[in-house]
Amino acid sequence: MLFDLLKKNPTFKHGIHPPQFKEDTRDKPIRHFPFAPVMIVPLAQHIGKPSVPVVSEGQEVTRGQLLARADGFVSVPMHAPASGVIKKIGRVPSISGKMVPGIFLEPFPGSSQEVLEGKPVKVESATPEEIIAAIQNAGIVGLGGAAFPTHVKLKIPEGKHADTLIINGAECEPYLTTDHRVMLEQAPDIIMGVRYLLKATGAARAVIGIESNKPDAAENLRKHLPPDLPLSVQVAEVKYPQGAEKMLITAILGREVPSGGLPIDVHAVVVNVATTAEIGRLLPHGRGIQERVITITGPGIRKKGNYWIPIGTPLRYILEQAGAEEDINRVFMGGPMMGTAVSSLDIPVTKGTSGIVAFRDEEARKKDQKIYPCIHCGACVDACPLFLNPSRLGILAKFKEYHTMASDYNLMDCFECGSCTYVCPSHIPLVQYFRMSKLVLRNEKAKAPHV
Amino acid sequence: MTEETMEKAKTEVGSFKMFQAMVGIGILCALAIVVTYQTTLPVITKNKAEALEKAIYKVLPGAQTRKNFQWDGQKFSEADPSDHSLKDVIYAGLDGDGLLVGIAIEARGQGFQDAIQVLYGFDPEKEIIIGFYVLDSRETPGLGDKISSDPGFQENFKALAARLDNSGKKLEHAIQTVKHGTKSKPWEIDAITGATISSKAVGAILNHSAQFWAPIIKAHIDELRTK
Amino acid sequence: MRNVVYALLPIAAYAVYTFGLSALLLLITALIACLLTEHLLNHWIGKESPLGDWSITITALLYGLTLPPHLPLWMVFVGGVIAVALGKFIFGGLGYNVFNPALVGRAFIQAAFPVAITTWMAPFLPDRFSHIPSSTLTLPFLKPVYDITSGATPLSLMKFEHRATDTYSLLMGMTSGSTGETSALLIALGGLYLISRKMMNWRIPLALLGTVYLISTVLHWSNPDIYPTGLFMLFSGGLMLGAVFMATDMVASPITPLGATVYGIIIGIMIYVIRVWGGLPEGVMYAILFGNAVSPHIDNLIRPRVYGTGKQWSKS
Amino acid sequence: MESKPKGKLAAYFHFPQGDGLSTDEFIKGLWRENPVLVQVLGMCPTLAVTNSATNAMAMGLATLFVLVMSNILVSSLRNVIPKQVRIATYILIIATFVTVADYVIQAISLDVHKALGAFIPLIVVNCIILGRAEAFASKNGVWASFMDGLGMGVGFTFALLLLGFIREILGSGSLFGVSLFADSFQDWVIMILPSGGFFALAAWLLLFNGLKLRKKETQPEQSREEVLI
Amino acid sequence: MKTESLWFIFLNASLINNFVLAYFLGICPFLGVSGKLSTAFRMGMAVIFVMLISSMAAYGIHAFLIWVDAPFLQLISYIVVIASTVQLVEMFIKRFSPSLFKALGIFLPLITTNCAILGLALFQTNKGYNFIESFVFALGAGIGFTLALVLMAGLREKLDFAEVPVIAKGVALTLLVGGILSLTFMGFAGLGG
Ligand SMILES: Cc1cc2nc3c(=O)[nH]c(=O)nc-3n(C[C@H](O)[C@H](O)[C@H](O)COP(=O)(O)O)c2cc1C
Ligand SMILES: Cc1cc2nc3c(=O)[nH]c(=O)nc-3n(C[C@H](O)[C@H](O)[C@H](O)COP(=O)(O)O)c2cc1C
Ligand SMILES: Cc1cc2nc3c(=O)[nH]c(=O)nc-3n(C[C@H](O)[C@H](O)[C@H](O)COP(=O)(O)O)c2cc1C
Ligand SMILES: Cc1cc2nc3c(=O)[nH]c(=O)nc-3n(C[C@H](O)[C@H](O)[C@H](O)CO)c2cc1C
Ligand code: SF4
Ligand code: SF4
Ligand code: SF4
Ligand code: SF4
Ligand code: FES
Repeated sequence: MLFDLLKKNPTFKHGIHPPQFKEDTRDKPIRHFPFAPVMIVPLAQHIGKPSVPVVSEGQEVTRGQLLARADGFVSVPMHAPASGVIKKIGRVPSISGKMVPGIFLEPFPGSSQEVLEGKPVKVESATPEEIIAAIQNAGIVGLGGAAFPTHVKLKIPEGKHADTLIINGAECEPYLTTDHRVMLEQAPDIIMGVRYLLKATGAARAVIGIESNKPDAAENLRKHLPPDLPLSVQVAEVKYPQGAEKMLITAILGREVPSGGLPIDVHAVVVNVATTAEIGRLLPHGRGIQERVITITGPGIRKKGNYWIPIGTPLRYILEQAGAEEDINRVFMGGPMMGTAVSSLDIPVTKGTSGIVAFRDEEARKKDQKIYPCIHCGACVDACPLFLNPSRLGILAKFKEYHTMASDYNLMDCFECGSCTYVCPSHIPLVQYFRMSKLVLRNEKAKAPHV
Repeated sequence: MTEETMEKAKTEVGSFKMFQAMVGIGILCALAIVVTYQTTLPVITKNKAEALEKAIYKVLPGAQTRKNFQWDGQKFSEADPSDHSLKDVIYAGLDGDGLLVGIAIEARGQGFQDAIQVLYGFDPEKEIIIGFYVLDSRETPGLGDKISSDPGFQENFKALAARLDNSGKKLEHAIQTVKHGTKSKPWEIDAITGATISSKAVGAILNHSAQFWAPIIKAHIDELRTK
Repeated sequence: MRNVVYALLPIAAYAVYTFGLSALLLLITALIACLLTEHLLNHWIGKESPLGDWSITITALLYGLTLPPHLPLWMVFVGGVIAVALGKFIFGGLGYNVFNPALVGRAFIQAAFPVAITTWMAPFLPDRFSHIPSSTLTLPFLKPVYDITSGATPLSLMKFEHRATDTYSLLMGMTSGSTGETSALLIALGGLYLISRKMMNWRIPLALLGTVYLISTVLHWSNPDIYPTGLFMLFSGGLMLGAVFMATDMVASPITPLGATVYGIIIGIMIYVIRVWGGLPEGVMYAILFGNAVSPHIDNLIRPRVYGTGKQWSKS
Repeated sequence: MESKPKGKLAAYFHFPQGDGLSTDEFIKGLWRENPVLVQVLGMCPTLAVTNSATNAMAMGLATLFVLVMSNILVSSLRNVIPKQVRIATYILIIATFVTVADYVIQAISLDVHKALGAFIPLIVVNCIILGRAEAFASKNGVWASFMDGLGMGVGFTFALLLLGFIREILGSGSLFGVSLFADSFQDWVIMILPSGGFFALAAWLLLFNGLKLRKKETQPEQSREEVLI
Repeated sequence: MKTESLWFIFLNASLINNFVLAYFLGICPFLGVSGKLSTAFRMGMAVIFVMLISSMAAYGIHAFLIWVDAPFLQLISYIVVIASTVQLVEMFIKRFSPSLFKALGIFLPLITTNCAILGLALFQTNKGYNFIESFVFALGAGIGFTLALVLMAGLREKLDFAEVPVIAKGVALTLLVGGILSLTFMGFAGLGG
């Protein structure tokens, strides 16, 4: 152990050290959250094709019942977050500000809310294909934020192989303590999840990567490590964005995911701990996902904490229950770095929502400082974990040179971590520029006639 | 025929016609040039000679006529005074009686901005430099170009020592520029304040040139004195 | 950027202590010229006045600190206007100046009035707080007339008379020279303050000073009669001020760490070449301007290898 | 030959045809199509020899002479010169007149010749001259070409003088070598240095840009940018 | 009597009296082709190449004219011979190295009649350089020209993304930057002296 103390924790180059603000919630055990009077279930809570409703308006459903089926491989089904009645199938508000297809569900008040069981999948007997199908059927997507259908990731393409499964417990985003609590409270589920994942991917070993600011989580998991599993815990340096899969792979394996490539190109598969726990919990019972752990915090929240929140609970209801201050004026879904500031409180939490952070006046004002021109200070260059040149990209974006950005300055590699924006002394909203530039390029590509 | 091919046919001319036109115009041009050259040549030659003589008489006070001598590595021979293309030419300045006043020598070297070209007068009798004139320089106006106008600086060249040492092969004391107001030796040049670099360049040019010419001139003085 | 002003204030104060009233008037004039020009020009094109970002105050102070203390005030004013108009405004203002504005102003003045800008006054004149040199108050467009003891800078002493000044005098600012360049110690302290506040890319001064020190030490060792010592080179002239405050102007310098190092080395080499083999005794200003001109190329050529690219990581 | 198109617009976009006794060919070179200030041609002599008004004047006149003479010769021979060799012939003609001018200036004043240095022979490559020969004289009559050459030449000289004036007045405190101010005037040496040439020309262009912008103030932004050189 | 070393001739032509920034030769390409770095660099290479050729050609012509005693033909023969030599070389390159032609070729005919090339020929004659000196002079001049052009191009590419006031856009801005570059090159004065 002494040796461990001397050894420096592995990490990646560059990155930033924003204040953590995790003290408020990291010791708060996960608690259950009441059902909202109306649940809003969008049909596309994941990356890929929206699911297709299999219920009709007015129909009564049981918690965990299939509401919509997956539409193809890159898609997942949707399950009822509560027992209740389908009020309407139509358009629901979403975080992007647009109305998207979705289902309104009115839970039965006072119901016991038992969860429907399905066909269990046993880790000992199931084939990899069966596990992957089961994960899809459970409606599981990445709970780390990207909401990418997990089973797609687990299906190793022809000619490639995975040697390491990395369980992402870094949680580098400030304020959030979801994964932290999951690692403290759901170690057996995580271990079970790892069993499924190892089998599905055929990886030889699994590593749980944890930032060193969560020693209790690492301790707890180490305690639970079963002797029969090639699973270890690796503590990494506290640095944002340690949790980004590319950075974690670099920290743990010393490999770089090729530009434009995927983790599997360096024989790794990365799955978030909460996702893993969910797999370990749902598959043995053949259930579908209907709730997730979310950290509700920020200076604008009185009852800060970590909660099991049914998917589809409207934000306004959550804030009411959690005792939001009167003067909150900026609410982030996800953390303040990667998350999105919401424009309306009528949107629901989805499978990808890992946190809700509410700010009051003063904090927000600090963020809305005057934008100065880029002074070439180089802070962003020193921060960017992908070694891009955000300064040049920002200037090019300002002059609408989107193609140069992509062709000469690797715009498409940017994973929008926001480190550059965070450090910029001129308060240039660089990451917004990049998101917009990518959007412009993508739209252009979509419009261009196919060759 | 389409309009295009017609157009082409019209402009297509035989090589002979092209040749004819070129030669015709060439002749016309040659004529114009030669006529101008012939008419202006005497004036230009006269102007150039006058300019040079003016400079020579300036650096050789008392001289009234000049003779050009060319050095071929062995000896001096008299050269055509109107031929400006010859190399290694020096000018002997003669007074009214045809006696040698001194030798005017052109020299050139790097200044502050570009090459400086100077003419200086050397008195082989007394082994001193007796005059100095800037033929061409691109030194900074108001600073470096004072080397041609500053009266104090010109004082340096009334009697600047360029004495040969015992071997007769080089100067006894190298000509040297010193900071303004510190001149104490006859072979030193008192620099212009604010134009020390140009002043030093002048010193270096003179030294370099005199190290070469003074021994030759001393050794061959008779060839220059003849007639 | 206010921090840079704080770092410059002790240097300015010491300059006033060394050279007296003329230095004070000079700095005030430089400030007025720069701030006024910046304000009026931006007003003219309908931009909000950018005085609040402090950048022009830095420019003004640095510009003033690089001038000889008893330079006629009207020349100071002209250079200040040029520094802002030609060095900054014409390129689009803050963040776009491809050259260091303060040095553009100085370079203009040096080319326009080469005599005045190479005439130096002696430090610590006894009547410096009671007497304003006549040259300072020269009427606009007239030649200055000097009525005070002039001094030679350590570098011109070295270049033209081959006399080295001792390191202690150089460090403590006992020599004549530009208003703010004389005390190497205060400048270095200001630089350390800025580095500690992360306001400055320390690689540039380190590479620059290191290059000069290395070359001069090696050459001095090879022939002490011709080449001055490393310490003399470091602490004389505008090297410290230039390396710490002017080469580090990030707008006109490369953005990557390696680029900044290369930039520092290029400037260092050029300073040494001009000082030792060139015509002028000092070359910091020209070297930095040259570095500014090269820096777009450095940024083009030296780019960090983007994560996941390069031979080793290319997708195959 | 056709008669010259009428109207202001036509004058802008057409090279006038015919031998009409118009002064328009002359006037346009002075201002509207000024070779230096509007067309930005012949920059090297413009910058290099304008450090005094005398040099500017001499250079301007020498160029004027070559321009006029070559325009006359080219236009009178325009029907004789085959198209394929026209550029070569023009260069020959221009080089001839430049040589002539070179010798004449040497005969008149060696000092001026020395001051202008290599820039007299360099008139050969001044694009204004070849440009006018190609764009105008080869298509127009002798009289119109003469006027065109005269106009362009005077316009060139005018621009050179504009530069020569400020550079000599500020840089040497004199004009045509005559001292303007008392001895105590501080020369702005930079104005006679190369960088001063850049700055002085830029200053004039800024002034003209400013005037043009003021004229176009009412027009939308992008067309405002278009009017700039 | 020689006082100019080859080293000095080189330094003088490239830095101290840079053709563009101090002698004002080749201003048109300096203003016209300095917008893009890649073009500027290739233009510079082409100029170095043409300068070397014309310098040698001019040296030959000068010797010949001295021999036949016809100095008055100097200008005409320089321009004609340089133009045709470059033309020949161009044809040669086109034939034997299409890739080189693609890189430099389009610039060659344009450069031939520019003042930097003719100026080089005239200067080397005026200064009385011998063959080697002429060659070094041409090399220095070409490299200096390329340096000025490339520095300018880098700065202009950077300024493409600057909020330059409308009034200064275009040639005026390029001239102002040229002026500052020219100031910068004054620092080289006296080198090698
Ligand atoms: C269009 C798309 C296709 C993807 N395909 C795969 C895949 O085939 N295999 C895989 O392991 N991951 C795949 N991913 C998932 C990514 O590797 C990554 O896990 C996901 O983008 C979220 O990661 P992040 O939160 O670090 O951005 C894909 C992602 C996207 C957006
Ligand atoms: C900048 C950035 C930061 C991220 N931080 C985390 C994190 O702290 N924890 C995490 O589990 N995933 C994080 N991710 C997402 C991971 O890259 C990756 O998508 C995820 O670990 C894969 O697991 P999942 O698909 O189960 O969510 C981050 C992604 C990015 C781009
Ligand atoms: C723009 C400029 C032009 C200069 N021109 C010359 C010059 O032509 N000749 C010269 O000797 N020094 C020139 N100098 C150099 C300085 O004046 C130099 O400091 C001076 O020569 C040193 O001499 P001092 O010690 O007598 O003052 C010039 C300096 C500058 C800034
Ligand atoms: C370390 C440091 C050095 C600076 N040096 C200069 C300088 O030399 N000249 C200057 O005009 N501005 C300087 N600035 C200020 C600022 O960068 C400058 O005003 C802008 O470049 C003007 O657009 C400096 C700023 C910092 C932080
Ligand atoms: S948002 Fe993009 S450019 Fe900015 S630091 Fe992150 S990866 Fe780099
Ligand atoms: S951090 Fe901001 S100001 Fe600094 S270089 Fe990057 S974009 Fe420019
Ligand atoms: S001579 Fe040629 S390069 Fe020079 S301005 Fe005229 S056209 Fe342009
Ligand atoms: S060489 Fe030709 S194309 Fe190039 S700048 Fe000169 S005139 Fe223009
Ligand atoms: S005038 Fe010199 S290159 Fe055009």
